[in-house]
Amino acid sequence: MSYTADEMMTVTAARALRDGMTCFVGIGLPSEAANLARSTHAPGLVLIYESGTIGAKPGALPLSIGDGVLAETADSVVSVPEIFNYWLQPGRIDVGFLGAAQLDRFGNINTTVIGDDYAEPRVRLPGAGGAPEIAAACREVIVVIRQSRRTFTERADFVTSIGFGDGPGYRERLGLAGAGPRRVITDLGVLTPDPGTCELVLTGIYPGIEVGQVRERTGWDLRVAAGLSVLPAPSAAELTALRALIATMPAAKAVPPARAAPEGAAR
Amino acid sequence: MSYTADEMMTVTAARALRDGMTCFVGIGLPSEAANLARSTHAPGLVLIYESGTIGAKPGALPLSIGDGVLAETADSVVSVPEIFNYWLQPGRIDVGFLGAAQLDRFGNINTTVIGDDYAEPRVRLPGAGGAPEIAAACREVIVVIRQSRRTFTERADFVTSIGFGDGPGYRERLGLAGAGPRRVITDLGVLTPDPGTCELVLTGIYPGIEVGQVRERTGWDLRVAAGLSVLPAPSAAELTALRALIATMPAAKAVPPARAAPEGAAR
Amino acid sequence: MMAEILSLAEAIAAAVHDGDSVAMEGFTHLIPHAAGHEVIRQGRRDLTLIRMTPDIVYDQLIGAGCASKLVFSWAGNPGVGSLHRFRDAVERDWPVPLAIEEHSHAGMANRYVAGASGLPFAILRGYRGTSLPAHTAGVAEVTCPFTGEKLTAVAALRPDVAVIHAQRADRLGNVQFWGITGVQKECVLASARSVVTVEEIVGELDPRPGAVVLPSWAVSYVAHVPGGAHPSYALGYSARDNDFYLAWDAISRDRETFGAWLDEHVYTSAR
Amino acid sequence: MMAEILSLAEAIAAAVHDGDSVAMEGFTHLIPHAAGHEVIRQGRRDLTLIRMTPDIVYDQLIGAGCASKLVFSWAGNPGVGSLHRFRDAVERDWPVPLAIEEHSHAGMANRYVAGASGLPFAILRGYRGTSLPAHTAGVAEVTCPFTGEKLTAVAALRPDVAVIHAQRADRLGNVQFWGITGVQKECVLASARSVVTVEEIVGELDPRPGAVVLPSWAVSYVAHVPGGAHPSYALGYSARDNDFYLAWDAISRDRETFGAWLDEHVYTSAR
Repeated sequence: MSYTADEMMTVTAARALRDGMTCFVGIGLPSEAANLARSTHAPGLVLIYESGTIGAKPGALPLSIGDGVLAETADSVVSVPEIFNYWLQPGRIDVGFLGAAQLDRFGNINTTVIGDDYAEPRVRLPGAGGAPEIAAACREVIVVIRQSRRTFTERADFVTSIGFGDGPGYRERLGLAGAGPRRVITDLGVLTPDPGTCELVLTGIYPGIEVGQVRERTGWDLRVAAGLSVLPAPSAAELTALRALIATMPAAKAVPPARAAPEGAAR
Repeated sequence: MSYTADEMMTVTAARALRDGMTCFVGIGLPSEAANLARSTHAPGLVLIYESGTIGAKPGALPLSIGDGVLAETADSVVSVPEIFNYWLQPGRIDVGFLGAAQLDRFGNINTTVIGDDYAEPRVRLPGAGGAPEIAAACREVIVVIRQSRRTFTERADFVTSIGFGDGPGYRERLGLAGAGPRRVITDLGVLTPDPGTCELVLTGIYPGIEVGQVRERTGWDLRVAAGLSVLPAPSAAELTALRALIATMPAAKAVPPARAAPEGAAR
Repeated sequence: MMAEILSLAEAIAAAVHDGDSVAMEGFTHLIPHAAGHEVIRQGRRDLTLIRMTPDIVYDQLIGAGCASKLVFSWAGNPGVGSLHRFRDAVERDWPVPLAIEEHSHAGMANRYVAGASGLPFAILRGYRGTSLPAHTAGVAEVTCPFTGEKLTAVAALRPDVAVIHAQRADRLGNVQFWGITGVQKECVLASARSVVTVEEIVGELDPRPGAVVLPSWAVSYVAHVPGGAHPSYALGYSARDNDFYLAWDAISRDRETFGAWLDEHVYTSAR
Repeated sequence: MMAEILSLAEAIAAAVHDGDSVAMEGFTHLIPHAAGHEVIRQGRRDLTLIRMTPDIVYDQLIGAGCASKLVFSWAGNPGVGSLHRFRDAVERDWPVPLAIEEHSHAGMANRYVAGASGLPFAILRGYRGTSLPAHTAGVAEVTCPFTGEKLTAVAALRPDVAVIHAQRADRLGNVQFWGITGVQKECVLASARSVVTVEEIVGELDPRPGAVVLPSWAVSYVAHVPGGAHPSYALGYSARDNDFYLAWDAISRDRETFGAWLDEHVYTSAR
């Protein structure tokens, strides 16, 4: 069964989630992956959206983090201050799922502005949303992002959400509870931080993708792990489930910008 | 129609409340007075209890601030943190109704310990409850207390809830929002703070009570206002309404301690 | 002081004046679009607009030239893309320059909580390590007096006016809303004045699961505006008009198309 | 990690150990009396008992010698009078000395909020001008970094164990309670472990107005204990036994009467 790069990316992201985990979900690719996991190998996955819905079980993919289906299917709906203060901040959530407009070699995320001058940005992005605190507090963070020299930059123009800062010890010095971006899942493969340097290293690659292509679409001199693994292609079951999910979503897919900026923030 | 000193006190306290006011109510005498006002001249009085019930309309007098009738008749029931943080603290509430075990000449309230040594108290009282913040934040405070040399002391052994501290400017220096105890209603009469000195002065006296009796039951050299007024006796309607209310209450009245310590705090 | 029940035009005229700071909240659900359109019709200028998630209604207010400043934490068309009027104002000062003050959601939510609590600031674990504090006023570091830990303080939000949409009010002006209730209670309690548009006004507010009730004495003005959240929704009354959110991308991309839409759908359609 | 559904004895044995700090909450409504009696039966000692409103159940735990410290904001028999076992311990060290740490309700509520929020402290306008700070640890002054205003900081509460009573749980261990919900959500979220006794365990928790739901993964142990709040009440299941509160005054006044009551009603009545 043939598949697209986006499908491979979403399936790989879904596989990263285990049953029974609690997952703070942003809209866009993260929501697709989390709902795919819930509809396949992780039926007990607890989905938490920043709109205050805890344990949402959407049958259809929501277009926004505040769709009615999330409230109607949730175990509990709490206020927005409560979801951030009582549920996210103390580090109760296993996984935070983020997108990014720019990601640097230390996993720092930019969803605010492109360009060096904040006052005169080349591109004005949506901004932070819930991402900074998700990146700080979740036990681990998974970033889902399409890979290119534009998105994978040596330095982020603006650090909206902290990854590993400038390297080892940075998160610890700030007293951040979570372990940070343990996995970056792209349309080419998977990067994970080097235990020693915290630099993102290519550890997994998709079938049919060459390391050269990945290097070409990375804005820094990408290191490749010794034991680079080729990740399994999506199964027919996974693809069927994913396509069924996408089909439930409003015409969003038809609109190009749908896959652009908003993934940048946590919704 | 004959009446008791307690009835005169409660009726006088009820008269201090105007229709449409918001009132933060402690249990005991304050609750009796507030509910009397609601059942007579102030049907639109908004009763707020620290249990989180906003706009409670109890048909029967509650024995505790958490009786089911309060939740079932309230416009809204909120959490205990919310009632203190969102509703009391910002100074939204017109009147705070407090009792006291000890009250000093500057209207400072003690409901914690009797005796000079906190570690070895002569009498251990219930403590603060919601009183300190009610005394600080309500637009004005009304204290209802039986008057004696034991309860009206030159200095409070322990300041649980602040009145006027050591006199003029004290509340302002602490940045307290509310105006403090504008009225102290006892079983003998009514005291109000001197605008200049903040000292509690006898401004109203009940029919048949002599100033000498009031002085005798005051632990400091009590000043009497030039224009001392004799307050009107309870009307038949007020007494009938009050007795009907008391009759709805559990056997509490039968138990002497019922009228003791707990009035000390805001429940 | 009970809430006054007025027409939408009367309520907005009474509450919103040039130069005010105005917070319209509603987290995807219950967004007060009709009230926003009334502000545009009344030609308000120089507003400081506050909102966690400025989306279509703020894109419209900004494009109509009502705002000189935006305080926010996420500005986009959820699930669709950019806010073109917002970007045109920030990137090209059209129709007027727009100053921005941006925070994180947690920061904004806690700023409303501080305002609702009568506190000058709130503390949270946030912003640390990010570029936000360097560009945003009202963010500072505080030290825990007990543990010595460093935390972030954010300044309280105290808008002049809160504007929200709710499912119901009773004739006394008590307000009730349910579903995703967002930050609206904090927004109203933090603001000096408030306008609440409602789907219906009923004799009695029977209890609803998950409902927030704002007592009449905590609200300034209530206006009966059925469908006042469209294209957002009111759970139990309407569904989110996802097609409109998708269509807005094209409408708002171009200044002329936007102007035409405004003429047809806002200026000429008094409620 | 989902909650485990156990018997009351198993749940208390798993959660509560000698020397623990234990917070039993329930603001007049839903007070976990049965769980408190099980702690007495299991002979726990040296507990730091935490509760905003220690009333009868804490009078019993203190009189039975389970506690070496009490953290509280109002200790009395609501509407009735003093707690005689509490006073005997404070005034005469019987049966064991009882250290006390007292706060205001607002202070205690905010200490739970800080604990539930993963913050080391909370700020409020309180305590100022009172004698409390001079005698109470965990109260300090903080200055607003924006306005220079002085406010009060209180240290977070992080109990080892939270114990509450709720109306219902489902078979997965999700917990639901309504009516006066007090500070129980904050208490459970602030604590390392939690025990929730419930009136009934149902197949599905249908939504209820005013209900708080604690998801199973935020709770440690659930035990089915119908009537577990008596003489307190569970709205919709039982009424407050005001006569017992009144009767407790006489029972608890005298050490022997109290001992006899404990033998008859707690030690000999295992659940």
